[in-house]
Amino acid sequence: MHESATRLLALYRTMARIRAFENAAEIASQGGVAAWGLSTTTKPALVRGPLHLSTGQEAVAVGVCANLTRDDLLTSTHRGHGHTLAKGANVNRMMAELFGRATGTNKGKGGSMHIADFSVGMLGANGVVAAGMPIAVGAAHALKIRKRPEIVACFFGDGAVNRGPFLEALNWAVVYHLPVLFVCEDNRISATTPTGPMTGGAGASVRADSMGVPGAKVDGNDVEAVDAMAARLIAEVRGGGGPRFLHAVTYRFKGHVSVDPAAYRDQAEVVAALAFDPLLIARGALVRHGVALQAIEAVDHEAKTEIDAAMTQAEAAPWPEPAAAYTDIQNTGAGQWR
Amino acid sequence: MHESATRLLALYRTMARIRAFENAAEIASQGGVAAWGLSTTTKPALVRGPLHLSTGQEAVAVGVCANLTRDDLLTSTHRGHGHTLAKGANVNRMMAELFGRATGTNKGKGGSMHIADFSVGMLGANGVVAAGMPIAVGAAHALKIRKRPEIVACFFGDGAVNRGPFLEALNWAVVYHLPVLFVCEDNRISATTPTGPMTGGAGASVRADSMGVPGAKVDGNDVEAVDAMAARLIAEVRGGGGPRFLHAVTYRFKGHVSVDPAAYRDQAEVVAALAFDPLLIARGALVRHGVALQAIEAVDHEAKTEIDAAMTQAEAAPWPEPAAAYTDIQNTGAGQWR
Amino acid sequence: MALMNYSQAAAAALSEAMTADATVVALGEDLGRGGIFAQYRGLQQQFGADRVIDTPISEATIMGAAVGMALAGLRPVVEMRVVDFALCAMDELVNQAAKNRFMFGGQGRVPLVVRMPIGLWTASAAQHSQSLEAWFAHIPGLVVVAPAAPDDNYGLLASALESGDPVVYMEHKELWGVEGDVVPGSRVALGVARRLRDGGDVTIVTWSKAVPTCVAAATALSTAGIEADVIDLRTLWPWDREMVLASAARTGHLLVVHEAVQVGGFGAEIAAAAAEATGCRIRRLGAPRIPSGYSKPLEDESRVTADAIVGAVTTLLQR
Amino acid sequence: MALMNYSQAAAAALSEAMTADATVVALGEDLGRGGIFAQYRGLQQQFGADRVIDTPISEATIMGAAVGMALAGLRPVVEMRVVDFALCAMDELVNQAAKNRFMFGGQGRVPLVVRMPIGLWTASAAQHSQSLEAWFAHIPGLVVVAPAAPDDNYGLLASALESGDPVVYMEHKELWGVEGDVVPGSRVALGVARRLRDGGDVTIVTWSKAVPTCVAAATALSTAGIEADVIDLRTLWPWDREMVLASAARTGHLLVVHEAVQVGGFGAEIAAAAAEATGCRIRRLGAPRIPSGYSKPLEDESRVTADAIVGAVTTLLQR
Ligand SMILES: Cc1ncc(C[n+]2csc(CCOP(=O)(O)OP(=O)(O)O)c2C)c(N)n1
Ligand SMILES: Cc1ncc(C[n+]2csc(CCOP(=O)(O)OP(=O)(O)O)c2C)c(N)n1
Ligand SMILES: [Mg+2]
Ligand SMILES: [Mg+2]
Repeated sequence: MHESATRLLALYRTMARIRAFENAAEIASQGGVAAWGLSTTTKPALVRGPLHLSTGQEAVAVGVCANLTRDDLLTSTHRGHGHTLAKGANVNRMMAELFGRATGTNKGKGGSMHIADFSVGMLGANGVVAAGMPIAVGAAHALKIRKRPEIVACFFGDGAVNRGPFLEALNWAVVYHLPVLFVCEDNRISATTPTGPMTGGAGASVRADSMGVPGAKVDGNDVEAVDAMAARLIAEVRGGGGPRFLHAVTYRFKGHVSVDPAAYRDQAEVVAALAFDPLLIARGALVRHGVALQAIEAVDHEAKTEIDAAMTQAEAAPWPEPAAAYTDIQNTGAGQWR
Repeated sequence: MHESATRLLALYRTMARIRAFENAAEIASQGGVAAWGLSTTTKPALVRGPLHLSTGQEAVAVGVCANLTRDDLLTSTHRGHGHTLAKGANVNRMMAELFGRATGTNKGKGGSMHIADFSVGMLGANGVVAAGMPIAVGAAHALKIRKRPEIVACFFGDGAVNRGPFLEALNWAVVYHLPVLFVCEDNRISATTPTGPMTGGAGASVRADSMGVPGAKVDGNDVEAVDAMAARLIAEVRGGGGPRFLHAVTYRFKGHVSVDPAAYRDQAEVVAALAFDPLLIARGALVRHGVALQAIEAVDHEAKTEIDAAMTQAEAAPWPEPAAAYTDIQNTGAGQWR
Repeated sequence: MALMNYSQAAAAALSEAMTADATVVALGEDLGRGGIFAQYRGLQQQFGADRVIDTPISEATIMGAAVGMALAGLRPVVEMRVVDFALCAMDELVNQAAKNRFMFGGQGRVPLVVRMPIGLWTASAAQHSQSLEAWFAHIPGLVVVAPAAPDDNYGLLASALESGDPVVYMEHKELWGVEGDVVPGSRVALGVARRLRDGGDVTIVTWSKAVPTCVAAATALSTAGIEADVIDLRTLWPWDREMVLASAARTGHLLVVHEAVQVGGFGAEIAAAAAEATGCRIRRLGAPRIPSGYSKPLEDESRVTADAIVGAVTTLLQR
Repeated sequence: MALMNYSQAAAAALSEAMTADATVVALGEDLGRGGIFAQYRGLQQQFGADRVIDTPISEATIMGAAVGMALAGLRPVVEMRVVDFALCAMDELVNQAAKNRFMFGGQGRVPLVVRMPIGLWTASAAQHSQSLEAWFAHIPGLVVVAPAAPDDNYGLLASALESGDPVVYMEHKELWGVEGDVVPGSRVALGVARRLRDGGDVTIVTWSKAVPTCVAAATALSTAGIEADVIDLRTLWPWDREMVLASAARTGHLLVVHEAVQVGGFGAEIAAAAAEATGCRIRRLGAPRIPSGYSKPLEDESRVTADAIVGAVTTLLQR
C-alpha cells in the first residue's frame, strides 16, 4: 500500500476507535446524571457522571496527535476522550475510569471530565473551560527550562477564547517563546449557545495573531488536512519557532453532554453536518487512495470488537475501596481528615 | 482670544492643577509607607498610604475628560488623581481623602488608591490592575439597557493588557455594542518592569482591533492631540458606533509609588523624557497660539494657590470617628460585627 | 398557594421581581435555554434577551460587569452555574463588589445577587461539587444565603433581590427537583432561621441539602427517646444568633451539620460562637477534608448521612 | 547563626533551595527587582532570569503555569505579591493545583509553593490588607503556613519547598523588617507549633503578626498573676492538634487570636475542635467583620491589640 494510504488508514483506525468508544460510552451513560433541566434521575447508569462526547470531532484529535511523540505533553478540555485515546492511552483503562472502577486511568477518582494518562503525556481533561491553557504553557515553560526536546499540545474549545486565560496563556507563550501548539477545536457552539454571537472580532486565529502567535485555519473534519497542517506547525514549534496556533473548524454531533437531546439546535443543521462526518470523509479518501473496502470494514470491526471488550472488562472491574477516597491528596497533613 | 486658544488654555489649566496636586501630595507622602523593599517607616507622613502619582501623564486624563459630560461615567486605575480631578472632582475633598480625613471624597475610607467622586461620574480608582475594565463595560451595559445618552470612559495602564479581564471586557463591549471608550494610558512600564518585553504581539491597539474594537494611537503628552482624537472617538461612541479604543503613549515621571526612587530606571531616559513634559508642550502651543506668558503664569499661580489651600484645609480637617469603620458596609447584617 | 419545585420557585421569584422592577436583569451563560437547571426557564421569552442576558464564557467579567451595572442603576442577578466556576471571579466579587460601598465611603451601593449552586451532584467529581459558603461568610460586605426548600428559595430570593447589598445566593444542585407549597408574594426575611422540629435534648443547626438529612435523623433519634431541636439556618450571614443561642442554652448541646468540608466550615463559627455565649457542649459534622471523588464509593465518603448524625448526637450527649 | 530580618530569611532559604535543586524556580511580577518587599533581592542576579522569572501581570496564568511547570518536572515558587491579588487566580489554585493529584488518581503531584503576603499594611486600605488563611485551610489538598519570625520564615519555607504538596505560604506584610537569629540549614517541620511561653492558667493560640501582640499581652497578664501558655501555630494546615489540645486540656481555657476577620476565621476551627475534644472554655479574638479602612482611626479598628487580648482573657477566666 502507498505510504500516504498507510498513514491515512492508521489515522482512520484511531478515529474509528474513538467513534466506537464514544458510542459505547454514550449508551452506557443513558439514565445517568442529567444537567439538562431534567432533574437528576436515579435510574442506575453504568457511566454516572456528566459525559461530554467528541463524536464528530475525531479528526482534530487524531490529526494533531499523529504528529506528537509519546513523550510530548497534552492538555485537554471537558471533551477529552478523543485526545486521550489519540495520545495513546489504553481504552480498557479509559472505559474503566468512566465506569468509576479502581482499574481506571484515575482509579475512578476523576471520571470522564478528568480523564488523564500521564504515562502517555496526557495531562488531563479539565472541568473548567480554558483552565488547561495556563497549565499547558507552564508545562512548555518547564520543558524549555529543562532543555527538553518535547513540545506541548493545548486543546481548547471555541468558547474558551472569551475567557481571560486564553489571552494570558497565549501572551505567556510568546513572551517566553515556548514550544506549544494551541489547538482551537471550534465546533461553533458553547454548551447550548452558538459561540459566534458571543465572540467579538474575526475569531480565534485573528486574536492569536494579534498576540504574536502565528497559525492557520483548517477543516477540522478532514483528518488529512489536519494532519498536514499540524505537521507543518509542529515542525515549526519543534524547530524552536515558538508557539503556533491551529484553528480547526468542526461540529459537535451530539448534545453538550450525552443525555442532552440538544433540542435547542435546528435538526436540519445537524443533518447537514452529518454529511461531513470526518469518518465518512476519511473513508472516501481511503477509497480514492485505492484502499479496499474490506480493509476499511476490517478496521471498523476491530475497533468495535476492541471497545466491546473494554465495556465488558469495565463492567467486571472492581470498585474502588472507600478508603481510596483518603489517598492521593497530600502527604503533609494526610490522615488528619477532620 | 481665538477659540482654539481658549480651549487649550482651559486644558492647560486642568493639567496645571493636576501637576500642582501631584507635587503637593508627593511631598505630603514623604516618610509614608514604602513598598519599595525599604521597610515601612514609622516617621509620620501626612499622606500615609501608597500614592501612585500621575505626574507627566496629565495630558491623557485632561484630553479625554475634556470630551466628557459631568454625567458620563469613568473608571480609573490605582493612578487615578488626574482622572478624578479632570472629571470635575473638588480638590479640597480629594486632598482631604489622601490625608485620611472625614471630609474626604470617601470619608477617609479609601485613600488615594480608591479615590472616587460618584457625584461627577468618577466611579473610582482601583487597587487591582485591570479590575476597572469589567466594571466599565457593565456600567456601559446598564446605560444602554436604560437607554441613557451617557457613555463610559475606561482608563487602564499598559500592564493591564496582559490580564484576562482586558480580553473579556473588550469582547463584552463588542458583543453588546456598548458605549465605552477604552483608554490605554501607556507609560511603557509596569511598576518596576518595562511592559514591552512582557507583552506579545504589536501591543494594545492591535489586540483591541483583533477583538473588534477600532481605535487609534496618539501622543499622550500632547494634550491637543489627545483632545482631538478623543473628540473623534467619543463622537463615534456617542453616535452609537459601539466601543472605541484610544492608545495614548506617555511617560511616568516619578517612581511607581511616591516613595519609590525608581533607581531601576536609567536616569538618561528620565531626563530625555522630561523634555516632553506635557505641560511644556502645552505651554509652547499656547505661545504659538499667541497666548501671553503672563496669562500662562497666572494659570500656574492660580493652580498652586488652589492646591496650597487644599493642603491647608486637608491638614485642618477632622479625622473620621472610629465608629465610621462600621458604617457603609451592608444593611443586611449590619451591626453584627463578631 | 402553589406546588412548585425548588427550581420553579426561584424562577417564579425572579420573574415577579423582573415584572415589578424594570431595573432587575439576569446575566450568565445559557440563560436563554433556561439555565442548566431550568431555574431561568421561560424568563428570556418573557422579558427579552436584553434583560435575561446570554453571556460569553467570561466569569470574571460577568461578575465585574454586574458590579458596573449595579453602580449604574440596575439590580443584576448573576448566574455562576456552580460555585466552582465562581472561583474565576473572586477578585470581582470579594475585592470589587463586597468592598465597593465601604471603600468609596458610601457613595454607591451594589445591589447584586450572585447565584452559585453548591454541593455534591451525582458523580460530578472534584471540580463541580464544592460547598464554599464558609468563604463568603468570612467576607465583610457579603450576605450569604443557602435555601433548603422551595418556599424558602422563593421567599429568600425575593428578599435577596430587595436587599440592596451583594448577596451570595447558594442553591443546592441536588435540590432542584424537590417540591413544596409556595405562597405567591411571600417573603422570607434574610437572617431569620427556621425551626423544623422542637426538642429539648439537643440542638441541631444545619442548612441546604443537609436539612432533610437532619430531619430524618431527628425522627430516628425521637424513636430512641432523644428530642432534637432542628434549626435550618437558611441565611449564613447574618445568621440567626437569637434562635440558635436560645436553643443551645436550653438544650446545652449543639450539633452543627453541613455538607461542606468540616475543617474550616461555617459550622465552626456557629459552634464556637454558641460555646462562647452559652458554654454548651458542641460537636460538628461535615465532609472529611478530601476532594469529592467521581466513583460512587468515593463520593459517598463526602456525604453526610442520617446515621452519622445520629451517631454524632449520641456521642455528644454521652460526654 | 546569622542575624537576618524576616525578608532576608526567606531569601536565604530560597537561595539555598535553588542552589541545591536546579528544578526550583520562582515566578512573579517584579522579582528581578527583588520583589516589592526585597524578599527576592539578589536572586535573579544569582540564578538568572530563566529561574527567577519576571512575569506579565497575569496572576491566573502565573498560578496556572506553575501547575503545569510542577507537572513537567519543576518545583515552582509563585509570588502573588499580596493575597488580595491571588483572588485573580483562585480557579488555578483551588480547582487545578489543590485537586490535581486526587482528581487524576495520583498520577502526578504538584510541588508548588505559593507566597501570598497577608495582613494590614499601613493605610493600604480594603484591597491590600486582607488575611484569608481560613479560605485555604478549608480546601483539601492545600498546606497552609503563616510564619511569625525570621527563623520560622527560613525553616518553614525550606520545608515547604521540600514538601511536594501545594503550599499556601502566607508571610505578613508588617513583619518584613523584624530581625532575629537564623541557623543556616535549619528546618522547621510543617505542622509543628511553637510554644513561646509556658503557663497553666490559659492557653493562647495565635499565628503571624498577632504572635508578638499575644506575647506582649501574656507578659502583662503575668504581672497580674495570670500565666498564659502561648502557642504560635505556624502551620494552619495541618495544625498541631497535639500541642494545642494538651495545653487546652491542662488550662481548661483557650483563647484564639488572629488578625483576620473573626467571623469564619480559622480561629473558629481551632476553638471548636478544642472544645469538642477537651470541653475547655473557649473565646476568639479577631478583626470585626469590616473592610480595612484607609484612615488610621478606621484601620486601627481592624487591629488586634494587647489590651484587647488581656480583656478577652479576663472575661474568659471569669466565666
Ligand atoms: C469557567 C467555566 N465556565 C462555564 C463552564 C460550563 N461549561 C462547560 S463546557 C461549556 C461550553 C464550552 O464550550 P467550548 O469551549 O466551545 O467547548 P465545547 O463544549 O464546545 O467542546 C461550558 C459553558 C465551565 N466548565 N467552566
Ligand atoms: C492584579 C494585580 N496584580 C498586581 C498588582 C500590583 N501592581 C500595582 S500597579 C502595577 C503595575 C501596573 O502597570 P500599569 O497597568 O502599566 O499601570 P501604571 O502603574 O504604569 O500606571 C502592579 C503590578 C495589582 N495592583 N493588581
Ligand atoms: Mg465549542
Ligand atoms: Mg504602565
